Amino acid sequence: MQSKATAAPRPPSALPKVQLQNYVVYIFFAVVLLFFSVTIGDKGFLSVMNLFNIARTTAMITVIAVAMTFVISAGELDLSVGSTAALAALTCGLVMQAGFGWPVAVLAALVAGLAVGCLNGFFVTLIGIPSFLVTLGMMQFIRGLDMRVTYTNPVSISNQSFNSLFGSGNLFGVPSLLIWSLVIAVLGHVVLKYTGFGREILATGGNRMAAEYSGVKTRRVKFAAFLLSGAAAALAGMLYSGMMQTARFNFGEGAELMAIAAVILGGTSLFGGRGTILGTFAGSLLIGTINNGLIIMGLDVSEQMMVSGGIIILAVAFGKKPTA
Amino acid sequence: MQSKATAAPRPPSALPKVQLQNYVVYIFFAVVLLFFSVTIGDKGFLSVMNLFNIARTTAMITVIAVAMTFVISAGELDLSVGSTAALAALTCGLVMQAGFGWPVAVLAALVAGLAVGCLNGFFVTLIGIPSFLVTLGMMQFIRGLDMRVTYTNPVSISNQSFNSLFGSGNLFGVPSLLIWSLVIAVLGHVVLKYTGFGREILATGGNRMAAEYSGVKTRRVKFAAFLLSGAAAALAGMLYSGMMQTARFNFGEGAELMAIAAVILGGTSLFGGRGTILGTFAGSLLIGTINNGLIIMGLDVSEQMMVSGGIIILAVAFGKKPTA
Amino acid sequence: DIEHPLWYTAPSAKTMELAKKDDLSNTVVSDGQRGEPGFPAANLALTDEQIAKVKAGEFTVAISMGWLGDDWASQQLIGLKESFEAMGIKVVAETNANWDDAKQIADLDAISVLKPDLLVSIPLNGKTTASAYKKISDAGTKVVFIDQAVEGMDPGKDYASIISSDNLALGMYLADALAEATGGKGDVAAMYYANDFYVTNLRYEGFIARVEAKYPDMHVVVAAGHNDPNKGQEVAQGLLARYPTLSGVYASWSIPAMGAVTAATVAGRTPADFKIVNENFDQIVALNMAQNGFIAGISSQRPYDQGVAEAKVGALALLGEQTPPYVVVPPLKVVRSNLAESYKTIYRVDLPAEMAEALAN
Amino acid sequence: MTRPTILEMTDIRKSFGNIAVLKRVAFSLRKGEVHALMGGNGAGKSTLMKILTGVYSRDGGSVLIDGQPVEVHDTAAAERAGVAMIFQEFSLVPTLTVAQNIFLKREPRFAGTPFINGAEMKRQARLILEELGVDIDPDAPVSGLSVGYMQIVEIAKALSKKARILVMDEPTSSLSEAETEALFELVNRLKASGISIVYISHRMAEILKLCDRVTVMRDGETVMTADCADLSVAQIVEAMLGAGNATSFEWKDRQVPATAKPVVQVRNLRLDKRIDDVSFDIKAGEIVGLAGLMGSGRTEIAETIFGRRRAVSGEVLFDGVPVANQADAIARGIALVPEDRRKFGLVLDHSVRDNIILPNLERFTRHLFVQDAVALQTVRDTIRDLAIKTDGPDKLSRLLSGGNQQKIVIGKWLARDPRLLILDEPTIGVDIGAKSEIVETVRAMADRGMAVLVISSELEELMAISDRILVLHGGRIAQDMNRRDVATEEELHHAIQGHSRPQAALGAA
Ligand SMILES: Nc1ncnc2c1ncn2[C@@H]1O[C@H](COP(=O)(O)OP(=O)(O)OP(=O)(O)O)[C@@H](O)[C@H]1O
Ligand SMILES: Nc1ncnc2c1ncn2[C@@H]1O[C@H](COP(=O)(O)OP(=O)(O)OP(=O)(O)O)[C@@H](O)[C@H]1O
Ligand SMILES: [Mg+2]
Ligand SMILES: [Mg+2]
Repeated sequence: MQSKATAAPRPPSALPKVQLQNYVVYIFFAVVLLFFSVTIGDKGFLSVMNLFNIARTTAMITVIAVAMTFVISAGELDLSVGSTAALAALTCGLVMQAGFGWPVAVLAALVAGLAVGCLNGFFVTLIGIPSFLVTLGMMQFIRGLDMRVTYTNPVSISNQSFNSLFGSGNLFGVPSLLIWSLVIAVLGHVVLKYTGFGREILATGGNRMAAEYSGVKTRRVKFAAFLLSGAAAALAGMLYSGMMQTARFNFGEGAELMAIAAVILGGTSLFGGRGTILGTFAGSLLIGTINNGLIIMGLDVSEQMMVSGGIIILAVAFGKKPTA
Repeated sequence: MQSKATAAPRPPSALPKVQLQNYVVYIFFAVVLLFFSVTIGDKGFLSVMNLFNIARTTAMITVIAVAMTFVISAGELDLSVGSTAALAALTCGLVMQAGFGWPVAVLAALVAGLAVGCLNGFFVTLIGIPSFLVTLGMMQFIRGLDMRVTYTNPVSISNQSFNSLFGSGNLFGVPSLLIWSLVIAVLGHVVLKYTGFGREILATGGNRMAAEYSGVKTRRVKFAAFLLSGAAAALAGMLYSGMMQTARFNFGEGAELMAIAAVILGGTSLFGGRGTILGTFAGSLLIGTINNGLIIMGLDVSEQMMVSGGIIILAVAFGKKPTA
Repeated sequence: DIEHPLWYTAPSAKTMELAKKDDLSNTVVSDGQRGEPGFPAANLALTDEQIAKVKAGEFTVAISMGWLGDDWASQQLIGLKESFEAMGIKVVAETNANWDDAKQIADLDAISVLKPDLLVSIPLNGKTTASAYKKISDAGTKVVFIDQAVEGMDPGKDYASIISSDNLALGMYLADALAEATGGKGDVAAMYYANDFYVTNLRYEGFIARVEAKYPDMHVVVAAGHNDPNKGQEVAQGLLARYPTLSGVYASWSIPAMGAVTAATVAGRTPADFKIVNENFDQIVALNMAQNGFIAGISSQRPYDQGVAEAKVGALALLGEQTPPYVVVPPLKVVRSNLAESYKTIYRVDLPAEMAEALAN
Repeated sequence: MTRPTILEMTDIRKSFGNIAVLKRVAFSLRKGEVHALMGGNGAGKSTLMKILTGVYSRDGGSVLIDGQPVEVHDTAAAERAGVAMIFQEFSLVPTLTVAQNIFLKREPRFAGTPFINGAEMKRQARLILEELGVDIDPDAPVSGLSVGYMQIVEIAKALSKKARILVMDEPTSSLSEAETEALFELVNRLKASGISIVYISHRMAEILKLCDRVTVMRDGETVMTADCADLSVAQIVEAMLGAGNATSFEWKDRQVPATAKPVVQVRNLRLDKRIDDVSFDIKAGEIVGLAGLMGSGRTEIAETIFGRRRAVSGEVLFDGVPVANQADAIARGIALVPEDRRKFGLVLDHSVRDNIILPNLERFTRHLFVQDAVALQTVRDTIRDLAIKTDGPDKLSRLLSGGNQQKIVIGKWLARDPRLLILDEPTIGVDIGAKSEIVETVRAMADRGMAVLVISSELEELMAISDRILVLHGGRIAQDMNRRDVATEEELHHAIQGHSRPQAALGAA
């Protein structure tokens, strides 16, 4: 992590490279796709079904990562997303079990997600606690709550409209999970890149005080980022549960790290001020594709971990040349 | 996460508060100790054995967190420590199983830890990849390697000198694990606070450019921090394995987050430039004490998670007043 | 010629011999870790006099679990707690190591402070946590192990008993259920928990042994691991993409099994041509089975009974009675036709309305 | 009287990307001289000196010290060669204390041990700071200091290195008169002891007073080197800006529309520590200068009007209504150009364009979306009006020269068209040509009714722009003078020092 305020002077010749680096994740994604197509294309990797599979399994991480891009661009972190996803999934499931229709359940889940976002935002922006700690504590707290509420039992969801809308359904032959992640990614891209709010997020993360002096209400902006993140986590939770037709307290464990990895892989700076949703989307797909391809290749778990760990490092090293 | 470069101008009256905040972790540690002493002191919480238990179970996290304080103060992160600890433990175990004495095994484990630190340092400082990604990838890679090498089977360690030196032994009635963590914490404190290297770490994390202008070789400094972290992780791994008289591939899972939490809780800035080993030590003990006390109180797991999550947030909120 | 898990060892001759038996209902397939023959849990009993003595003793117990979050853990806890309550034994601590050996040691250390009279616990690993158990046992706490013992502790001396499912049989029932559902023909896959874990290793071994011994026309063409049950879907997807003609899969626990259900659904497979069997009888898979879903067979443990057996053994140990070193709870093969009855057996209540309704259709 | 040449830089070339910043520059320095290096913003002065100190590597040319070719690849090598530099953009570590910064990499140790002797370090730091005539606590963290104090720490740090060649890149840009005087004393002493000094500044008056020779750069080339004795300010300015572009930088009487109603009324303002009881008004169309010693609390007054600070007592009325907070201030048309451009003025990692758009986001937002095309026009106008030297609107602002960065900060606020504009040290590091432009622009805006409060430590500038000058002293407004009534800079200087004790005659010791 190299602070933005202190980047070492780059040699001038590195300038065009910097441009290339912005596209590293796309290039690498293409390379990985190509590699798998050649090696295991005939083993089902290239089937439409499998490509849809990749999109489907990455949907949850994508949705979380899109909102995480806002949080990180604003100079914060949200580690509570995984347990919030589980909370929302459980809320949704329990509300439906109680006999309410799915719209009510969806609303309730969103409220749960927003409530977590609200708490995070409160502690970070109004009390001034580092977000790493707040959201780490929140992650534990919510996970405990998830366990408590359900006595760790899974909650089954049998509402088929819900399951098909949020999970395993299709729309015109396209998996609804893919549609969700596309919609969220496009929305996120437009908001971050073309709206005043997006600019304020980036300015806040780039230099909070300068943004303040320019009239940006940085507290509100950060608060809003946490709300977004909470809502996205809730949506991700519903997608999980719709897909599994079940909600369970341990959904989304480790999703926070995966999402952050997708964000950083996509080219967003962990120190804030620079963010790209398209990169995040590609980063998430890249991770999903690697996981899927390695399974189809028949690698065992230990090999999968070694290869995918190696690829994450190399994907970025690839487009870099040693800085002077 | 508020960038250091942009701290709000503090009204002078806030100055004494700032001082107080530096001690929050100690105060809170005292409060927690007091609370448990009053409520469950008679249930064995206050017994010497139990206090030693706390010190013993936190030793590994403490050792990792001390080195992590250097890494974070230098403006980086190391997520690979957990899997590196496992790697070192396995190396150590396998070398002893192969018939070598424990000094050789310890040496081999340290070499393994340093090798990982070296790789991390290489990718971060020479290739310029964000440390979050490098060490996340490394964490996966090493964990895969750990699985592969041992086929996920545990490796027993029957060398009693090793086990007593690194794990379950005592020295003058004091658990060796406690001695290890004290030695490492004191060493870390002295190095960070009173040596040129410590100053260079803080300068590098505080403003890399300024440090460079002052003749600090920030690359080398960061590299050294990763080496330290690798070596500390190796030591932690040996402590794990000495305590359990076994090495296993899944040692140290989640240790990275715990260690980072201890560091931040202690008052070190996640943005670098400000670090305190004593705070880290207190942070690690605080976490360990909470976990221990809640179990003795008889809370069930979900309650334990909720309370400890809540405490982490409140511990910091406690000493803060809303920032202007 | 498939690639087995890293920890895999081929079944013993004795296992292969038993795998050939048609009816396993009266056989205990697994031996204890030291080769002890299994003692059927049903044969455990306390006299009224013994119960009164336990009640008078005002004993305390700590429960240290390796994980929570499935019906196996929660039913077992219910069995334990109900039985303890009935016998006036007080639960003073309950911990969850969440699959982390080091956390389990910390948990045990904290428990040791409370000096409970009894500890019931499932060791996550027989080696890593050994010294922590030994310390508790040396301090005078009676220890009852769930599923496996740790190294360096001897039955009757350092611990009372191990109470376990018959895990090899559990794996064999899975093979039976899958063969029954697929007609004993075609290509099938096995999903396994990739980490070395005593009981799941045995089930996998039992499954493979049974298929080899009894179902020559059913081919296990691939075995794929996961180290996180939530990843079951991803793994199943990969299997279905690569082997589109699979007729069934052994999908380990219920969460990976439900992942396989989702994967099969999106792959366009139907319950008619693709069968899933698994080894946790929980609400979710039961409902799917009732609804004529992909779940065709469950090789169920009896967690509640196991909990009760553990409590009984614990009570006997507290009284200083000698207990059998290896107590076995037999598995139960659940298919749609015996679902209602099995549910009642395992959960002690009638089938929930939703399932009953689905079953009626 | 020609002294031996100690440093000879010839044919120095440097490009960033495909932009040539230095084109065969020559520069030479004699032993024991003070050599001014002049040039417009972005001329390449800092770049040239950074090549000398090993921050940048040159693309071509040679550097000779004492006649020997030297290769400085990093700052450590420069230090070994006896070269030290006071950097224009401060090279301090904000999280470390003053003393820790001064001695970074050169901490005194306990004899024979690797351990730092903190007490000794503080003692030495205090000594150096005393020599500079300021009272700064060596234990204070640098992040809490105002820009002026940071600059002094920066100077102290360079001085403590005891170099043979000392490069000062705009050392006085944030200093007020007294500290500047103290620094000059010191420079003369250093010079007398044989140290050679390169002095970069945009303050014309200083140059002729202090320096022996001048080298002027324009667009990456050396255009003139001459003895100071032979030169006038006008000649230097002409060399810098090119013939015919020389602008005057002096006050012209304005037809102030005598509106009766004050826009801002500051009433008995009391702030923590430094401000006791301050009252003044600013009327629409009026430009009011605020003068005072360093640390007298001018910035704090500005921030209070802007709603960033709470008054202990007293109030600030805007249009007769108190300012509730910063949001309220901004909403009602108050703008503040902060003195610390790196901390408060710019998002350094964002482009020139994004920085200029930021305070004007609302203006360019239609139906949630930012109209980038519309905004770009404003950005281009600002770049043109203030002659910001940049490859284009998309260049990262961190890559601009110091003066050009400052111009962005001013430009982005001017684009807001505020009703009250507070300028806190607005022209730090800005070259003389642009300074005049800025003064003209501010005046034109005042003519249209904007109220302006200018804080500046550069009296020349204050004299050139203000209609009225307030002198802050001892926490009060000591004097309220009409510009018309102030004849010379000395007069103002005395007013600022006015009631101060003789210790203010810094550096005389
Ligand atoms: N790292 C860099 N990358 C790209 N361009 C740069 C870089 N550093 C400086 N420049 C450009 O080089 C030119 C000269 O900059 P330099 O800082 O030397 O100017 P200067 O003479 O010191 O100006 P000022 O008086 O404003 O400080 C400027 O146009 C600037 O934008
Ligand atoms: N001696 C000091 N120690 C610590 N902080 C200081 C000191 N002097 C000033 N500051 C801080 O610097 C900022 C600006 O100070 P001040 O209001 O005194 O500005 P000023 O009068 O404009 O002086 P300057 O010319 O140095 O800018 C404030 O945030 C103030 O808290
Ligand atoms: Mg410059
Ligand atoms: Mg000021």
